[in-house]
Order: sequence, then structure tokens, then C-alpha cells
Amino acid sequence: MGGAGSVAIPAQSLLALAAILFCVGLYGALTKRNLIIVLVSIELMLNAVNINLVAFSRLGVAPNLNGQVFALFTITVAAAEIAVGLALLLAVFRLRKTSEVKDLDLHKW
Amino acid sequence: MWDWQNASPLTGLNFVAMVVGAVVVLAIGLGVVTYTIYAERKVIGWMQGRIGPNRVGPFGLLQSIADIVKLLIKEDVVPERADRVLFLLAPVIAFIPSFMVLAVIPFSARHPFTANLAVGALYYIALSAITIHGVMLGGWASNNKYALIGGMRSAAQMLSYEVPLGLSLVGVILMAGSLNLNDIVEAQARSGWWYIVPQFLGFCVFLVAATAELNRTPFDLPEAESELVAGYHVEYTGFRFAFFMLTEYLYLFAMGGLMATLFLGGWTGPWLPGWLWFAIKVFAFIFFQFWLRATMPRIRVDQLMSFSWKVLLPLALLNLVVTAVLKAFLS
Amino acid sequence: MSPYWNAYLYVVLFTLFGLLLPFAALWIIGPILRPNKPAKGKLTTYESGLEPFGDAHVRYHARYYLFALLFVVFDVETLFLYPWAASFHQLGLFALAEMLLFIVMLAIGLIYAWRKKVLEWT
Amino acid sequence: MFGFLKGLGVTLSQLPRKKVTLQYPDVMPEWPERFRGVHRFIPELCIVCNQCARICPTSCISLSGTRDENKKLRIDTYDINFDICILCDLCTEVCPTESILMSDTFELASYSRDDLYLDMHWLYENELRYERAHPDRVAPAQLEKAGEA
Amino acid sequence: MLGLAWTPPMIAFLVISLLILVCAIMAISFRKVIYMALAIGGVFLGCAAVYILLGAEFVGAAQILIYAGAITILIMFAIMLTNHEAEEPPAAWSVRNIAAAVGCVLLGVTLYAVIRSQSWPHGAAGADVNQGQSNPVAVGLALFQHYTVPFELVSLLLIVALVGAVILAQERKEDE
Amino acid sequence: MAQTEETLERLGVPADKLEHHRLRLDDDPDVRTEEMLLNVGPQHPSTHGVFRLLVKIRGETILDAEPVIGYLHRGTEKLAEDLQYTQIIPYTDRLDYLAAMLNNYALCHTVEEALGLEIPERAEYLRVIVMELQRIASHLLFIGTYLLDLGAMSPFLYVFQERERIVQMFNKICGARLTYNYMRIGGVKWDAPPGWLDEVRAFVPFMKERIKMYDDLITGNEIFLNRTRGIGQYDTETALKYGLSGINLRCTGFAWDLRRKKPYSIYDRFEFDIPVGTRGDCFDRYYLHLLEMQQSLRIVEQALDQIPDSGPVLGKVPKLIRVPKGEYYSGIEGARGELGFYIVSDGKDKPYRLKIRKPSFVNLQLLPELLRGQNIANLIAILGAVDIVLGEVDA
Repeated sequence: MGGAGSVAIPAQSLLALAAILFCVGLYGALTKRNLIIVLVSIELMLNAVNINLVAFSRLGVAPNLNGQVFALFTITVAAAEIAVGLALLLAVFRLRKTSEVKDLDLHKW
Repeated sequence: MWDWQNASPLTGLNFVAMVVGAVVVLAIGLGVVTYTIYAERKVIGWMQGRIGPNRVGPFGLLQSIADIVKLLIKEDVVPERADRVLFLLAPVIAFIPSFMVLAVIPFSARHPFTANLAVGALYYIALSAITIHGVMLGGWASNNKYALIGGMRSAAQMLSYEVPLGLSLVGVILMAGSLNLNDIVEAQARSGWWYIVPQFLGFCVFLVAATAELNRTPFDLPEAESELVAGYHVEYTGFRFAFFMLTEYLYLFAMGGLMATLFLGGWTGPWLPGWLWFAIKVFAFIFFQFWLRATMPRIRVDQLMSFSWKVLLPLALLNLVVTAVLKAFLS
Repeated sequence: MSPYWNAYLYVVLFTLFGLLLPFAALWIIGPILRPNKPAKGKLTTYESGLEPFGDAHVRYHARYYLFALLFVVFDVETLFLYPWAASFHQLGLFALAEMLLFIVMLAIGLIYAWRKKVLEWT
Repeated sequence: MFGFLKGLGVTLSQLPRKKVTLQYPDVMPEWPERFRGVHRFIPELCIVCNQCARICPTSCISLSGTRDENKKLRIDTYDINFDICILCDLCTEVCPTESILMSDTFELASYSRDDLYLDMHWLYENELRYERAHPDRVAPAQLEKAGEA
Repeated sequence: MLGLAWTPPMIAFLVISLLILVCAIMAISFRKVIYMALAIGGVFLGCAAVYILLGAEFVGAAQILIYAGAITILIMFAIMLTNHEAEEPPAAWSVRNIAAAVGCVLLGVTLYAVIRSQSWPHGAAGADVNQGQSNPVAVGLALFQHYTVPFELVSLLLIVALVGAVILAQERKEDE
Repeated sequence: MAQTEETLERLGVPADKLEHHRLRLDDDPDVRTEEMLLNVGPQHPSTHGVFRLLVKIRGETILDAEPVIGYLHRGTEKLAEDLQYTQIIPYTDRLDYLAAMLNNYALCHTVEEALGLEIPERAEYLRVIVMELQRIASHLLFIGTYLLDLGAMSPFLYVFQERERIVQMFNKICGARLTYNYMRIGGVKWDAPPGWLDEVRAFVPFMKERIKMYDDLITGNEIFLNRTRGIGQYDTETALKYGLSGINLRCTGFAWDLRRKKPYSIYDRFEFDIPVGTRGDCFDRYYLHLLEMQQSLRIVEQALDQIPDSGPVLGKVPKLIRVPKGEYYSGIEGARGELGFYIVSDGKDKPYRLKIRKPSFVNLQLLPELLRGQNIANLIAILGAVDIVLGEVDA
């Protein structure tokens, strides 16, 4: 019951997965026009980071739980981030009737 | 070969046992749902001076099966204005977690039917939240006003009651010192009392939150037929509708199992075999739900929401704090 | 291989069956058994017996979002409470104080939401 | 505070009570003597006075008769359109010879409106059926007259 | 593939990675925003599976609870409260988009090169990160013994997020 | 502003809709939630028949409501102009089909008043007994359907048990279960069959027990209280302004009961109270139904004690009833309020014009006012408590 024992997954594969996920997220965050999707893309990047954290907690030089605890904190921060981000979006949508990034790039509303 | 839980490495026979276990749980789940619906109609009928289903088979025992067959051969209508993909997918999204949660319910002492997860209780809470997506998307994809309001309300309600439900478990976890449902049962057996006694407040919160989470009377707002006609599944026909129903009743079974495990000592009990004790406890929960349904009017949506946040959540927190303080100072 | 894997393999089996059942019933067996006779009337949306008018996809009140928001916040709280409760017997009084502080903070959040009438439906 | 517990007690106490369901097609309901079902008609008694057709609020009765050799009116046709009959019982109330009466037939559903157009023969058949079913309810006067005819 | 050991965990990992990547690509290539939200749910679930595969049960369950449950719901509510039918326009080959794509591909290639060039530790065989406890208990111990301050900061963060989001999202009474 | 239009265009909002959108934006630049028109009915489980309520909502607040009626219109008033007075009686059965005896009586009573007929004693008592039983049956059904609207299904099935007994008694006395056609001008059609009065006498204690059961089951239930207390409240002034009557008026505390205030038939011989509410909310309306059933039982008991053992049940009435030229109105306390028939006669055997004061129709007029500004969740609770019968509203 005490955990998975040794894991036969090479760290490279995990890191590669995380890297690809991160790049996909980054592309989305840079190009998408809907604010919700931009936020979602950022979540993708955060998840990529989390994969690395958990991977190193298991596959690091000295395996310990720090990585998992950090992943937990990341999840928490992500939850707070998206909650406020979407609340901002709602507030903006109310004023501007749009959820597109392009329409929100004015300094003065 | 049946004891695959501690088999290491896993042999082919163990794996077969595992598959058999899963199939058996699936069959039990479907059977329980079929006869829960039958029992519901019978019990509520009796409470209302009626005799309930009695035409198909002896005592109407085949009624639910006839209904399933009927639903299976019904035309599958997808409304023109609906979002086709989501409309088709929503019942599946709702159904899968309802079946998956059964994996961690300990049905009896030694058997190949339970995954011994260290995060058992959290697994249940986490997965049951996914069903909300199915309900919400089903309502949204129908592109129907009643369905959309029903779906949104349903989601808001399930979200609101998920929190007290999750918090009411914390008291039990505190006492048992584990998230593993098997450990919780054993801890109850060791301590000599069912947790319903020391955790009575938590039990009450759990019972109310579970009823709301299951969308059952008096919290059956999402499908309030007198207001929203049928809520989120207004546009669903045939077997797609059946899957929403199946989801609800599977959760009824699973929630009964969870309650029995956490508060009523699971499969433990004198004289009778473990699985029978478990079945009795689950049925007591299910019967209580029927009884409520025969008695209660429906609570109003705003009262429903404030009840969760203003009454249940503080109560759950109070229960948690009291349990923790007592535990800290008594041990 | 360890019991850990066995338990999760079992969960995977449940996932597969959970997928298999609806797909088999809805996409394989279903089309064979059920008739398909679409008609204009059948395909319209239900609207109390009238022709549907207007779009159902209008925006709703933000209170739904606020409930979801509260849910997220308290879900995170629950998440931290679980390992705390499970390991409490090994932690001692300091952990109790930690958690009390944590709960008090969130209770303040709840009271704030209460005062701001987020918990009111109307 | 816990008023709903009383309600729970009420529903539970109803659980073992005797059930009131009537197994309808298997067990037929018991109709009282005055029950107003589909009409029955005794042609021998009819004097073709046309009062039933006149009192009928929905004008669903139509009848015709001819004078026989004794200058007595004899009924030829007697039709009730059950599409519009509201079973108000006014026709039997005005009938001077009790030739049009109500029976206990109440199952009127049919697939076609044509089936709801009941003629004299159907109504007489209904009378015979009613007599067989309720030998005790036939009025002596009626028997007498029927015997004469 | 390239000398990989075809152990069951590895196969599971490959399947899960495939799921994650397909869902991630779908999440940024669908046109309807609500489909994107659904696809991102798939990514979250896949990540949870990876964590569980790595023995981090509790983080996996947390991922399902918070990401797949709460956050996805939040996103869906946000969609339903703004523009239901919001759609992304088909990818236009503007300079900006091309630049972003090239940049991302370059970043990916660089990262991959770095990953390949290093030799990574494989974790001490037989090391038990949970120290004989079950995973949630071990996480609890680590969290409440070593990360007390961050933990309390989490509550602060949550309350700030709550207050901020309530202020932003709440509709003013005069609108009613 | 220009930017918003552009956005709308990009979103594919058609030009005509654009106008609509802009209008709203200009009107109320801060509006957050779109308005929506919601149809409740004609095919909706809670409208008690084919009734359509068009509701304009913003979020979940009802801005306005418009009842659309007439789906069950059968033209009773017009039909009556071509019917003899006796022939109209079966049509009145179909107005408020839950209280057909009272409708029967209201018509007969008006014609009798016009003719100045003497009604035999026994007939009067029989009329009172069936009318009060009918009132109980009707109130029972209100309780059942109202609780069904509120989501409790058992009361609906319980009320049918008592109602069945009443209906069976009616079946025995007049041969029909719903459309009785029992009253005649100048009396009633049938005398009570042997044993019928004993049956009624046995029914009274049974019904008292059941009323207590409803009280236990419903009145104390917190959920029910929360859904009905203070909901759909109005005061006496509003009620009178809208011409409400019956329980809809009495719930505001105004003791107005025609059986007492303008005694007809033999109601002056009985002792009974007029229960009134205090707040004029949905709960009061529900509770008054319960209390009125008790009062009806009291009347039935007294009538059973006083009824003469035998005697004619139909007075001396001319074969062809001709109402003298003139205008006649008389109202009785129906199950839902003042039920009145207004007859204009030109001296022929058919009315020149028949106008029915339908309490449901009048009570319905208050509905939009009650609903405005309410939460949509209260809609059903309010609609149910107004207690309309569509057969009567549409006539």
C-alpha cells in the first residue's frame, strides 16, 4: 500500500510530455482570441509544470514528497488564478459584451 | 486466485479474477438499480394506498426490465436545434463516474470486488463532481429553456452540496486516521462503535448533503416536474434518458454504500455475513430516501442554496473542529 | 508490481466498463433495435406545447458563477483538510492550531460572502 | 422545529394500510342502480313521442317512426350520436314509457367516430345485456310490457 | 520505440500521454469554446492518471477534484454566463500567429534537446517517498510539518481570491 | 459603442437583431442579464389544465406575466341562449368540473328566485348536504394538486381516497361521478336512496380524521411553510379592488361568506364559522381550505340531524319553465368564490342572455400583479394557490 515502488518510466519521457504540453499551452495563450481559451491555455502550461514536479518527486536524485506538496500548492494557485481571471472576464463582458482579447487591449474603457 | 488485491506480481488468473470482480460489480449495480426503481415504486405506492407495479411478471417484478426494454427500442430523438455532439456525449459523461465510484466501495470483508485505494474517500468525492459536467452539458446542449435552467440549477445545487458532503467526511477520517474506506471500516470494528454515534452531527450533515447530491426529494429541484417539466433531461429520449436515470440510481446505491461504510460500520455486524449487513445498511438508506420522497414537498431553489452554505457548511465545520479538538485532548 | 498497481488496474477496468456500457448500448445495440423516423414535429424543442421562440442560450445571472466560485474555494479547503485529518493522530496540537487558523480564514471568507449577499439567490 | 417528522410518521403509518387500488380490467367497478352509462332502448315500449329528442341539450338523438295498421306509432329508427352525447340523463327523465333508459356500460373508447353512432339494434342489444347482468333491476312494469309485445 | 522497456507502466504511460496530447491539441484547435472546455477536462484527467502512475495518489485525486471537477465547471459556467456560442475564428496566418507558432516549436525543440542531452536520475530503486505511510498521510505529514507557512498563505490566497472574484463578478443590486 | 456593434457583427448577429441589442444597451447600459420570455403552458404540468402563462423574466426575476386563456372555451354562455333552462343544467356541470353540484345549484337558485318557487324541505336539505360534500371534494383536490405542484406527491393520492368516497356517494344519489346534473329547478332529481344518509353520516368522522392527518402531514412541514409563508401576499384592499371572493378574499382577514352574509337556501339554520386568514399569503389560502372543510362537515352533520324523514324532493314546477321578462342575478358561495348567474329573460323559455360570474376567472386577474417582481421559483406556488379551474375560467 505504501506507494508504487520503483517506476519504470524514464524521466526523459515525462519531461518530453511536459515540454510538449507546455508548448501547446504557450501557443494557445499567444494566439487565441477568446479570453477563456487564453486562461485555459495557461492552465495547460501549469499542468505541464505539475507533471515535472511530480515526476521529480518520484524520479529525482533523492525521492521525497516535496514535489507532490508543491504540485498541490500549484493546483491551489491555479484554482485561485482561474477564479479571479474568469471573474474579471465576467466583469469585462458585462461592460463590453465581448470575451475577446482583441477588444480588451485598450487602456481606457 | 481471487485474492488479487495483494497478489504481486499479478498473474493471469488474478487478472481474470479482477475482471470477473468488475463484471460482477457492474451486474450488481445494474441489478440493484433495476430493483431499486421497482422497490421505489412499490414502497411509495404502499405509502400512498396503492399497490404499485403488478402487471409484468409475478408481483410486477419484471416491470423495470420491461421499462428498460421499452426504452431500448424507443426512437432516439435529437432535437434539431441541439448541439448534437454534446447532446450525445452528455449522458456518457454523467454515467462513467457513477459507475467508477463503485470501485472503492467495500462490499464485504474479503472479496475481489473492491479497489483498496489509499485515497478512497477523496476518490469518491472527486469523481462524483465529474457527473455535474454531464448534467450541465446535457441541459446546455438541448438548447431548451427548461433544460438549460434545469442543468444550471442542477450544477449549482450539486456544487453547493458537494462541499458539506466532503467536509462531513473529514470527521470520520479524523477518527479513523485514514482515507482508505477499508481501513475506516476496520477502524470502526476496532473502536467498537459505529461512527454514527460519535459523529452524529457529521452523519446528519452527510445525510442531508447526500440527499441533495442525489437530486432526490426534497432537493429534486433539477427535475422539478411541476416547474421545469423535467429539468435537464427534458429533451432526452430512449436509452440516453435511461443513462441519466441509471446514473442517478447508481449514485443512490453508491451513496448508500458510502454512508454504510463511513457511519454504519460497513460490512461489520454480528451473526449475519458481511455482505448481508452491508446490503441491509444500504437498503436502509435507500428506503429512507423513498420515505422522504413520499412525504416531502420540494424546497425552493434559493432556500436550497442558502441552506447548504448557511446551515450545512457551518455545521460541518463545527463538527470538524469539535472532533479535532476532542481527539487532540482525549488522546 | 505491488497492490498499488492492482488497485488502480481495477479502477482502470471500471473506467473501461463504464465507457463500454454506454457506447455499446447507445452506438452499437441501440441503432439496431430502435426505429428512426425523424419528423419535423419530433425534432422541435419542447416549449410547453408552442413553437419554440427565442434562443435558450441567453446569459444568466452571475450568481451561478459565484456559487461555482465558492465551491472552488471550499473544495480546495476540503482538499487540504483530508490529508490533515488522515495524519492528525501523528501531528499533535500544533497541526490543530494550524488548521484552526486555516478554517477561521475561510470562515471569514464565508462570512464575507454572506454579508455581500452572495449566498442569497434573489 | 421538526414538524416534518410528524409528516414522516403519517406516511409510514400508511405503509401497512389496506390498499385502495381497483384492478380495473380484472375487477370491474360496482355501479349503483342509478348509474348513467350508455343508453339502452326497448323498442316495444317506444311511442315515438319525440320528447327525448327535444329535451336533449346536444341534439344527439334522432328517431323516426311510422303508424302501423292499429294507428299506433311504431319506432323505425333510433340513433344516438355518442360523439356528442353528454350522458345528462334528461332523455330518460322525460320518457313517458321508460323505453329509453341508462345502462351500466361505460367503456366507450373506439378507434373511429363511426363506432360512436349507436343505432336502435345496438341499444336494444345493450338492453338485453343489461337484463342478463342485472335480473333484479328490471322494473315489473317493463317486464309486463315486454311480455305483451 | 528506441529501446524503451515495454513494461506495463510504460505502456500505460504512452497511452495516457497520447490522450493528454490529443486532448491538448483539441483544446486549442476546436472552434466552439465549450468544446475546448470539455477537451481541457480530458487533459486534466490524463494528468491525474500520470500522477497516479507516478505513485502520487493524493495529487492525482486532488487534480481530479480541483481541476477536472471544480475548475472545468467554473470555466463552463463562465462560458454560459458570457457568450454561449463563442467561437474561435479559423486560424488566420497572421504574422503574429506564425511568430507564435515558430517560437513555440523552437522552444519545444530546444527543450527536447536539453532533455536529451542530460542524463536524468531514475529515482533510487526501492526508495519509499511515503516512508511507510499511505500516500495521503505522508503528504499530510509533509504539508503540516514542513510547509506550515505556505499552507497558511494558501488560506490567505484563497480568501483574497474569493473576495476579489466576488467583487468583480457580483452584479450590482441596482441592475435587478 | 462602435466597438460593441462591431463585435456583434463579428459574432454573426443579424442586422435586425443588432438594432434590438443596441436598443437595450442604450436603455440600460448596465444591464447584466438578458431578458427571456418563458412559456408556462399550455402543455405544462402545473397549469391545471390548458392554461398558458407567458412570463417575461430577467435572470430569475419575473418582470411581467400575461395569462393567456381560452384553450378550453366552449361557449357555455352563448349555447345557453339556445337552451331551455332545464337543458342548461348539464352544461353548468362542466364549468367548474370539480364543483358541479354548486354550479347546478347556482343556476337553479337563480331561476327559482326569478320564478319565486317554493322548494320542498327535504330537497333543500339534500341540496345542502351534496353541496357541502362537493365543497369538501373540491377543497380536497385543491390540497392535493397544490402539494403536487410543490413537489409532494402523497397528498395528491391521499385526497383521492376521500374524494372517491364522496364521488361514490354522488354516484349513488344521481348516477354520475363528475357531471352530476342532480339539481332541478324546484328541487332535486332524486331522493336519497335507502341507506345513503347513513353513509354520509359515517363519512363525517372518517373525514375529520383525515383532515387531522393532512394537518400532521402538511401544515407543520418546514419546507412547506418556507415555500408558502409570506409568498403571494396581498391585502384586503387589493383583493376587493380586483373583485376577489371566496378563500382568495378571506385569506386577507375579510370575513366574507355569502352563506352568512346573504343567506340563501337554508344556510341560516346552521351554525358554522367563517374561518379567515391573517396575512393573505399562500399558506393562509392552503390552511383555509383545511378549515373550511371542517366547517362544511359541521354543516353536513347538522343537516343530517335536521332533514325530514320523507317528503317530496321536487316542488310544483310548470312543465315548460318561462322566466318572466326581466333581469335576475343571484350568487352563491362556490368552492372558489362567488359563483353567480345573471339571467336576462324576454319571457320565453330560453334565456335571452346568460352571464356567469366565474370566480376562477375573476380571481385569475390578480395573478400578473402577484407575480410581478417575484422569483420564478415562487411562480408555481402562487399560481397553485390562486386555485383556478380552467373549465370555469374559459367556460
